[in-house]
Amino acid sequence: RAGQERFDQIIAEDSRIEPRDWMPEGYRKTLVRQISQHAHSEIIGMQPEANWITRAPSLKRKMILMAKVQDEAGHGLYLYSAAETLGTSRDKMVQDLLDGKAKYSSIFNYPTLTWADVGAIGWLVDGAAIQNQVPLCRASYAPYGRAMVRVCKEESFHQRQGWEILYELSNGTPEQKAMAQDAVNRFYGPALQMFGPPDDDSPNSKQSMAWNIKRHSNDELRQRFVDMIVPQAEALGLTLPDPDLKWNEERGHYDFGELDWDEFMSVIKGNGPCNVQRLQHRREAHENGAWVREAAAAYAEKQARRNQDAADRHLIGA
Amino acid sequence: RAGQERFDQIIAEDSRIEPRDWMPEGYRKTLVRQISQHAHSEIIGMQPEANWITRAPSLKRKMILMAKVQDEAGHGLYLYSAAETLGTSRDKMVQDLLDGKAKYSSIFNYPTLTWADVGAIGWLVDGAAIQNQVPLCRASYAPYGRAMVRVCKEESFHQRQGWEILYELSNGTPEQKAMAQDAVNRFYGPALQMFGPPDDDSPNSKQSMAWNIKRHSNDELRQRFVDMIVPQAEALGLTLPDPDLKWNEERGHYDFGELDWDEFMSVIKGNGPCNVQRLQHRREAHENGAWVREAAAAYAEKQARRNQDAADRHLIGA
Amino acid sequence: DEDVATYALYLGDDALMLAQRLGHWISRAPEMEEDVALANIAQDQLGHARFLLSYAGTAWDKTEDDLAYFRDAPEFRSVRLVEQPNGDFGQTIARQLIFACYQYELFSRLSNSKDETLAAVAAKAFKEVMYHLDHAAQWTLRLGDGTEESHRRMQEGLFYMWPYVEELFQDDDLLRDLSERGIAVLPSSLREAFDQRIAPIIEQATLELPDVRAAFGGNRTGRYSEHRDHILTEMQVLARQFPGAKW
Amino acid sequence: DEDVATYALYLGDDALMLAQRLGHWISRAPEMEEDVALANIAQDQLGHARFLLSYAGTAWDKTEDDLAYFRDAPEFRSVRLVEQPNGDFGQTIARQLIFACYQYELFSRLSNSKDETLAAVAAKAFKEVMYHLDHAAQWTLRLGDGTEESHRRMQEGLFYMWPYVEELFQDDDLLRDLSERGIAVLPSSLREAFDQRIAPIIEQATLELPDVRAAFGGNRTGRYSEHRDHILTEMQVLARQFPGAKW
Repeated sequence: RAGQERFDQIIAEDSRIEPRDWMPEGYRKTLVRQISQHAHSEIIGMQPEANWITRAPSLKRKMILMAKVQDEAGHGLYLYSAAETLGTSRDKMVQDLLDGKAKYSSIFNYPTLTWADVGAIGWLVDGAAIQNQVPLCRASYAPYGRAMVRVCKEESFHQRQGWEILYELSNGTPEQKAMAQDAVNRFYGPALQMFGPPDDDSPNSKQSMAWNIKRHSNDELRQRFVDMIVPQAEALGLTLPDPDLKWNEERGHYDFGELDWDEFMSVIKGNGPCNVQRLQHRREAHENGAWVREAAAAYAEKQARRNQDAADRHLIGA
Repeated sequence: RAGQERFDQIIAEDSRIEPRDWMPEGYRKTLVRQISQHAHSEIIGMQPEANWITRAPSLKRKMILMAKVQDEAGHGLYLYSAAETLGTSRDKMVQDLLDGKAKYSSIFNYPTLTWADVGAIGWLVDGAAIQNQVPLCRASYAPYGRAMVRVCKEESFHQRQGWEILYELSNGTPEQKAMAQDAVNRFYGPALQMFGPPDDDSPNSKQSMAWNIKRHSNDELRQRFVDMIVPQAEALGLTLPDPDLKWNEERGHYDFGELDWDEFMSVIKGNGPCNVQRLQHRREAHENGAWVREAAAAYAEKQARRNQDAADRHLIGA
Repeated sequence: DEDVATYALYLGDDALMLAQRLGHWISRAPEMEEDVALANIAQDQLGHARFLLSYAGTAWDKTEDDLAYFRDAPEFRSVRLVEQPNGDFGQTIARQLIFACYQYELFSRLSNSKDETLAAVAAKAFKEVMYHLDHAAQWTLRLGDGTEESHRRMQEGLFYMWPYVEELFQDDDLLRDLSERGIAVLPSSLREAFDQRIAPIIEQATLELPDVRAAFGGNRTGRYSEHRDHILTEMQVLARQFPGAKW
Repeated sequence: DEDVATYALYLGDDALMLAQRLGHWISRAPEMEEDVALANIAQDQLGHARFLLSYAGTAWDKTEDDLAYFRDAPEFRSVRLVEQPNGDFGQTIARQLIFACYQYELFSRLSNSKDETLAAVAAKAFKEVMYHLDHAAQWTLRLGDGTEESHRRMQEGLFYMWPYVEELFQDDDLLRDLSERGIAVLPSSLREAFDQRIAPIIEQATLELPDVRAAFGGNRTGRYSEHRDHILTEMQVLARQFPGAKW
C-alpha cells in the first residue's frame, strides 16, 4: 500500500523509479516486455545490415557499416542489462526470442536487396527509431532512460550516415539513383509503421503514457517523423512513395496517405518476407556458439576452484 | 602350396586372378594399397575442380564440369568396390584416409587458382592418369582391370574437355591466354611426377611388374606422356615450362629436364599447399554427414523389422 | 513472343538457381553416392535451365549465357524457394521435396502446352523429375523416420522452407493470359495436386506439415530474397571479369 | 618509392583480408559480446589496411579503393593465413592467436622504421594489437582448458592454421633490401620472438603445438590460396558492378 502511494507520487512528480523501488506488477511486466522487445530488435536488426558488410562498395563505407552493426550489438547489451534490473534474466529473454515467443520490430523482417537499402535503413529506420526513442530518455524507469540516452547519441550518427549513403547514390549515376529510389520505395511504408498501429487501435498506449513510459501517441510520433523526412527527401532529390503526401497549411503538418495495415499485421503475425530466416540466423549463431559458451563457463569454474584452492593453501600455510 | 602353384601359373599365362582364387598375402596387400589409393585420389581429386563449379564461366562449361566431378565420385565408388573384393571394407579404407594414414595422388594438394587450372587438370592430370591407367585394364587382378576399363573410357573424355578449355583460352583474349599459360606452368611438373619417382628410386615397381599389376616402369610411362603432350601443347599454342625439352632424333623421344623431386617428396610427406585443407574438407563432409548416414541405417533397420513382422504375421495367418 | 519468353525465364531461372545451389553440394555430400545423386539432379536442372533460357533468348536475341551471366539480381524471375541456402542435408531435402512435387505437377501438365518447345522440354523434364521426386521422398522417409536427430532436422528443414511454398502457386497477369492461350500452366491450378502429393509423404515420414505462414513478397517481382544477389555474385564473377570472352 | 609501396601492400593486404574474414562474424558470434569484440578487431584491421593501402597508392597514383576493389587475385600480396576460412570459433581464434602474436612482434619493431609513415601506423597499430593478442590468448585459454569438446576444436583449429605459419616469416629480396635500409622488418628476424610468445599460451591452455608441416608455396607470390578469389569475389562485386561510381 505504502509502495503504491510512493510509486504514484513519483509518477505524478515525473520523477524516476529505480530498481530498488516498489512498482506495480503491470508496470514491471510492461517494461520488461518493451525493453526486451527493443533489445531483440537491436539484435535481429543487425542482420539486414550485416548482410552488406562483406560487399560494402568502399572501404570507408565498410568501416562505417561495421561500426554501426557493432553499435547495434552494444545497444542490445545495454537494453538487456536495463531489463535485467527488473528481475528477468537475459538468458530467459533471449530464449523467448529464439522460441519465437518474443516480438521484435517488424521492419527487420524485410530484406536488404541492394546497397541502397543500407542507406534507407539508416535514414528511415534509424530516423523513426530516434523519433521513438528520444522521449524514452525521460521514461519513468530510470535504467531504461539511461540506456536510451546512450542509444540515442549513437542513433543520430547512424541516421546521418544513412542519409549520406542515399545522398551519394542520388547524386551518382542514373543506376545508383534508381537503386536509392527503389530502396526508399520499399522502406518508407514499413518505417512509418514502426510507430505502431493508429492510436485508435493501440490499447496499451494509454496505460504506458499514464506511467510516463510513453510520452507521445503513435500517431503524434508518426506525424513528427513525416514532417521531418519530407524536407530531407527533397534535399536528397528522392520521392516518397505516397501520392497523398502534401503540406497542410491549416494543420501546419504534412498530410499523408493511409498505410497498409493489413500487411503490417500480417508481418507481425509471422509472414514477413524474412521472419523465419531472421530467427534461423539467430538460432544458428546461438547453437553454433553453445560449445563456446560452455567452454567459457567451464573455464571460469576451474579458475574459481583454482583460486579457492590457492586461498585454502594460503590459509593453512601450505 | 597348390594355391601358390596355381597363382604362379595364372601369372605366367598372363591370365586373370578372381577374388575366389588363392593369392599371396603380399599380392593382396599391394593391390589393396594401390586400389584404395587410387580410389582416395578420385575422391580427394573432386575438390580442386569442384572449387570452380559455382563459378564456371558458361553454362555449358558448368554442365561439363559437374558431370566430370560426378564421374570422379563414380570412379571412387567402382574402385572401393574392387578393393572390397580383396576383403577390406570401404569404411576401413575411408577411415584410413580421414586419419591421414592413407595416401592419394599428391597432385591434388595443389590449389586451383583460376579457371584455367580446370583445363590444365583435365589436359595434364587426366592425361597422365590415362597413361597410367590404360595398362591397368590388363592388370592380373580381374576386378581391378574391369574397374579400370570403365574409368579409362570416361577419363579420355575428361582429357579432351580439359584440352578444349585451354584451347578456348589460348585462342581468346590476351588475359585468357596468360591465364592458360600460367596454369600449365604450375601443373606441368606435378603432372609428370604423377608417374612416381624415377625407376631407380621405385623399389616396389619391380614386384608389381612381376605380378602383372604394373606393365611399364614409371620412367617409361613418363616418357610416353611427354611424347604425347608436346605436340598437343604446340596445337594449343602454349609453352611447356621446361627449357631442356627437345626432340631427340636418336632416341625417337623428347628429352626433358630433371624434375623437382625434393618438392615431390615434401608434398607427399604432407607439406603441399593444400594437404590439410583437402583432408579437412573431406573430414567435414564426413562428419556433417554422420547424422544422415545414421538415419539411413536406422531407417533400414526399422524397415527390415517391419518386413519381418509382416512376414511373421503372414506365417501365423494373422 | 515476349510473353512466352518471360514465362520461359520464370521456369528457367528457377532451374538455374536450384542447379547452382545443388552444385555446391558436390564433394560435400553425406555419402559418396549422394555426391553422384545430387550432381545428377543439378545437371538435370541445369539442362532445363539452358534449354529454357536459350528459348527465352530468341525473343531478345540473347544467348543462354547472356541471360545467365549478364542480368542483375532484380532482372531474374526465380521464386524464393530455389534461392534458399542449402543448410544441412535435411534443409536441402526439404527444398528438393517441395520443388520436385511442384515440378512434377507442373511438367506433367505443361507437356500438353500449345507451345511445342515448352511441351517438348516439359516432357523431357518430367521424366527426370520423377527421379528427383523419388530421391527426395526416399530421403524424407529415411530422415523423418530415422533417428531422433534426423527427425528434428528434417522437420526444421521443412519449417524453414515452407514460407516459400505459396509463391510457387501464385498467378499473375502474364500467367493468366498465357494459360488462357493454352501455353502456360496456371500455378494456382497445381496447388491441390501438390498438397495431395506431398502430404502423404510427410505423413509417412512421421513428420508434420509445418505450421508457418507464407512469406510476404516474392511473386517473381522485385521482392526477391536476400540470397539471390549472393548466388549471382559467385555465379557471374568470372564471366563478368572478362566481358565478351569465349570459354 | 615503389618498393616501400609494395611493402605497404604486403602489410595492408594482410589486414584487409583479415578484416573481411572477421567482418563475416558480425551477427554470428557465439555471444553478443563477441559480436562487439570481433567487430572491434575487424575495424582495427580495416583501419590499418586503409592507411597502408592509401600510402601504397601514392606510388602509383591510386586510392585505397582502387587497390582494394580493382586488383585481381594474383595482384594481391597477402599471406595465406589471413585468407583461411573462419571455420568454427576455435579455428578463428587459432588464426587470431597466430596473427596477433606475429603482428605484435612486427609492429613493436616497425614503429622504429626509418619510414615515418610506416613507423606511425605501426605505433598506432601496436596498441590495438595488444588488445587483439589479449583477446585471442584469453579465448585460447578458455577453449583449450574449457570442456573436452572445446579443447578438441581449439586443437583442430591450430592444426588447420599451422601450415601457414612459416610463410609469415619468409624473407624475399624486397624485404631484405628494405630491412637493410631500415624501413622494413625482416620477417625471419621475428620468428624466435613469435615462438617464445605463442608457445607458453598454447601450453598454458593445455594444448599442443601442432605437429604439421609448413604448406609449400605462398611467400606472397602467385602461389596463393584457393580462398583468395572467393574473398575478392564477394568483396569487390558491387564496386565492380558500377565502375567509376562514388559511394
